[in-house]
Amino acid sequence: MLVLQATILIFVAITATAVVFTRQPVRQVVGLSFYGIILGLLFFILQAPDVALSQITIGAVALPLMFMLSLAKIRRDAEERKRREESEHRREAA
Amino acid sequence: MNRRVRRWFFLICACAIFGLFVSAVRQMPTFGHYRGPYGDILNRETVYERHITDVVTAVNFDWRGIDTLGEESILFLSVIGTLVLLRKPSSEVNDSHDENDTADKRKGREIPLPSAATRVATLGLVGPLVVFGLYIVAHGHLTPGGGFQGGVILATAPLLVYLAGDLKSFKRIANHETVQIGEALGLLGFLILGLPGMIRGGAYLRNVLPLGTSGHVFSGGMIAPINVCTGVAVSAGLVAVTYVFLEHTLETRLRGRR
Amino acid sequence: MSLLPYIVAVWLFLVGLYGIVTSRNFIHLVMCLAILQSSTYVFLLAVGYRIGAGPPVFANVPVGTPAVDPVVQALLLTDIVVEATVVALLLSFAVQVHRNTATLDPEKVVELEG
Amino acid sequence: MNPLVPLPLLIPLAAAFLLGLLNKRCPRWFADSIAILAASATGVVSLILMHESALRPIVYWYGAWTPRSGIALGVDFYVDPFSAGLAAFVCLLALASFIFSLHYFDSVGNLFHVLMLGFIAAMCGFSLSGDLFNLFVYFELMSVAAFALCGYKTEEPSTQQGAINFAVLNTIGAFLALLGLGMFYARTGALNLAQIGRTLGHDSGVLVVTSFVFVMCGLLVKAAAFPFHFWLADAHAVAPTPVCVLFSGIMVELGVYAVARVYWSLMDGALAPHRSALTGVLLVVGTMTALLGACMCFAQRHIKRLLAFSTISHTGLLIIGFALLKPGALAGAALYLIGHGAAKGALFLVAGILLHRCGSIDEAHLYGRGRKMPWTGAVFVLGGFGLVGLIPFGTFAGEHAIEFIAERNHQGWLDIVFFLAVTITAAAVFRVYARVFLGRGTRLSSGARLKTVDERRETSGPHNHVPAVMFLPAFALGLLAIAAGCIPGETHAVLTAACAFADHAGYQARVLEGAFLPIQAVASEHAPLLSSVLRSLGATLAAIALAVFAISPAWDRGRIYSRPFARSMAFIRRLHSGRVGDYVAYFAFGVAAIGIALAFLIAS
Repeated sequence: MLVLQATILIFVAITATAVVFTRQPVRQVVGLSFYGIILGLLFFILQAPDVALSQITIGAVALPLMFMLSLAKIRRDAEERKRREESEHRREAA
Repeated sequence: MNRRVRRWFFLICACAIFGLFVSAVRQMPTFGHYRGPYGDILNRETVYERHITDVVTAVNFDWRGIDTLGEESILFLSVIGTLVLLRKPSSEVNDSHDENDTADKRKGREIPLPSAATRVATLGLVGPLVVFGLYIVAHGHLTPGGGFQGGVILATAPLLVYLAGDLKSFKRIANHETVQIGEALGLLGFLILGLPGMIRGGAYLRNVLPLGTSGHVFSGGMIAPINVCTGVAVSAGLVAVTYVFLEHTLETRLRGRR
Repeated sequence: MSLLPYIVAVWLFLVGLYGIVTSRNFIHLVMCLAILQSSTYVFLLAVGYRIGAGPPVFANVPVGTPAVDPVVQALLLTDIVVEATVVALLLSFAVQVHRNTATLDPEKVVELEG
Repeated sequence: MNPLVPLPLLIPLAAAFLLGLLNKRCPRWFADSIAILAASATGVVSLILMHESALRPIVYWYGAWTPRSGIALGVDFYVDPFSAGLAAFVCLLALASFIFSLHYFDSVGNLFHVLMLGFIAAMCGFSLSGDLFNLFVYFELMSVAAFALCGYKTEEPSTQQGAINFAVLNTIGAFLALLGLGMFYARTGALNLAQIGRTLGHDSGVLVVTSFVFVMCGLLVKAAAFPFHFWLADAHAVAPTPVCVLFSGIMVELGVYAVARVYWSLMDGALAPHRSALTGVLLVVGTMTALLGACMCFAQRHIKRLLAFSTISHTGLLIIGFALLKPGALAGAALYLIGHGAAKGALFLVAGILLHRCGSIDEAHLYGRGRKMPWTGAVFVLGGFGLVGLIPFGTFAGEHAIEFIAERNHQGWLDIVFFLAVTITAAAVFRVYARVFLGRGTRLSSGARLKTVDERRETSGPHNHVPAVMFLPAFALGLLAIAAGCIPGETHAVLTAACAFADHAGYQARVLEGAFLPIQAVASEHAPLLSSVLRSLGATLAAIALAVFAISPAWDRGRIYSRPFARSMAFIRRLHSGRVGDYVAYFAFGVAAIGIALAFLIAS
């Protein structure tokens, strides 16, 4: 049991470090989701089923979802900006 | 500070914090030997006092119920905050619609509907998911789970509708107005449920309902109704947040479809 | 082993902090903040843990069975919701920053100085 | 149990939920009246509670879970004149800013009111709570509301930057405090302040000290103490003016209050033999905050940013008042808090009026444009006198008490810190007054713009006059800043309350056993008033002189001869880089430095 806990704890630390050092947001979100699941697992093993349940629903699903949505929003924003600039260019040229 | 200086400056400070922390935790009870009185007393008393078998739920909604009211208010305010922050800037409210429309059409940006199989599968999941969420909410005082967790699960149901491509239904379920009413009602319900205890001469959030037999669904007095209110508030809150982030996409997609 | 959970907790805190200090992207920064917050989860749960004890749920076991501390778990539920809300708010700031300045780099968005 | 106690939390929350429910379905006037009504009702309840708790503090257990054999099972609210008085002051400032903002915020329905009401509830709960985790919950509630309010004006890039700096720093602080809370819980198995204090006893091991340092640093982030203060000016510079009144007037000060509450309720037993160590560390923090804030304040020309730095400086003085760890100084700090909060509120409201009338908040752009608003200018000057601590003001009474205690404890050098901080900050205000409202002195070249926020008007409608709803709250706050210092019998009452506040054993007995130990009031020694009066007049004259010098041509010429001064100023300004990464690095430095210094001093 203790060995299992220790393994998962170390795994949590490694995953967290990996998430921090991933500089590419989309990949990082995937990592965060994975991290959420591992944390949930740790909570199960530490006899906290309530917390594990909410960690998995929030940490592994809701949070990454929010990140994805805002990344999508930002991408769309960038596209729109580009399009606006292009049309301005065209107007200037004309 | 330039970035390199900043990094090294931080690393030195971080080492100091690490050292301080480690020297402190060496004086803590060793891991796995919890000894404090608080948790043990609650573990012993909850079933007798409150006829509730899940102590964590009891702590959240009864012993320390006021914390949960505060926490639900945090959720509420943050949803309101997100609505305020992501509101359309006044300059974009009127103009640029037509332009976007034509631009979208020109580029052929209409997003195809998901395949029929996906739609059936996702929509088919909605029913069981809602049932599961309701179960988790309603059995919060008996088994692990409760208002939060069930609420979050319920909140994913509209998203499945969205994923299935049924945008109009999603918009109907999840638009600001409905959701915000749900959230505010859930919270008002919570706040009001605390009042009878006060009127009866006790204190705010004191139990006034019969406790029932422990292990039954109708037990634990006020905890079950408060749990339901929390479930409503949490699910509405999360739907609201996702909707705010999705709103713009949703509108473009709905317009593209026309 | 007896110190490992605590060390992991402070590691999560510091690594999250490091990520924030060095971040070049607001979304990345918010994720580091989420990691930082999870340090408190690990720490609090480790504080309330008891070897060989079950969860604080007495549905199928009699009262008096050794159980871990329910209080920290209740605190954690609050904590997790707080994390989600703070992240939502910060993400909306990030989205706004991008809308206004077309960049997500904290080093480039410098309007307030001196 | 006294049914009034939970009301300061519940009334604003209920009003917030109600307005959230109605949102756009109710007209603006309805939301305004609900908000004003809720704030006044909460204020009245808090005042009643303050009155009732003057003789014996009230303890309220939620869910009627009174402690059993000295072990707290639930969460309590602890009402003493300090906590209830702070709640009342929150409501007062909120009322002023609600009235002021009647013309504001047309764009988003009533959500602004919802956020403000939630903010008020959080601050009331924060001042009343007697449970460490409950304190954290209100800390977060306060933060979330504050972040959203701060980022309210979404169309300016600087807004998001200020709000992000604010949110990231405060969230990190909160979670550091939560780690500290976890360590306390591991050590004592309790979350109630009184019970933690009792269980700790006289243990001053490194665990207890570190836990306290973590909790304290978390709260000091809110209190904007050096080196955690960087977010404050950014947040204030971008937040809407009515919100700034609450930020500067009370939210920041609540951070200091919470440190004081945590220290006296749970650490006083453990640290009693090591008080001088804590005093030393906190005096350094307070002094640095006060002087740095003052220097930065004088260097600003964005008026709201200038006022924000002056808040930092005055919070430093509050920290000094607490750091002496004496009831007398605590009483002084309480008076100072009220006096400063009111004066600063008035100043911010005047800044809001300037923004409304002239559409700018930059000292250079506003040159002479306030000449048609003599009354508004008068309120501004009144606020300046409040900052410098001229004799009838609340700040004077507070400063007088703190300095008296400081001298008795052989910390006479604090006089100089006080003198410098209040003189420089007030001089900055007078300088702005002279340029903007009198149109005197040199013009700032608007070409050499500092990179700072370009404020847009926050209001719509005609801008050719100052509406009464904007002027009256500012005027009232200005009067309050005076009144706070001259209520008869006030000093004695505050001193008694401070003695009760600082009664470690009495607090525990009251909370855990419901017993009431008579307060051992310190006989209020009559401090030599004359020297304080002279000092306050001297500081005022010095501030005016400095302001006159600053707007004279000699100032510009003098710059050439003061290279080292200018260089160090430039260095300090560069520290406030607006980059969140830098701020977080300073935060880590602060935690490490305070922690190691305290642990080292206590161990040796």
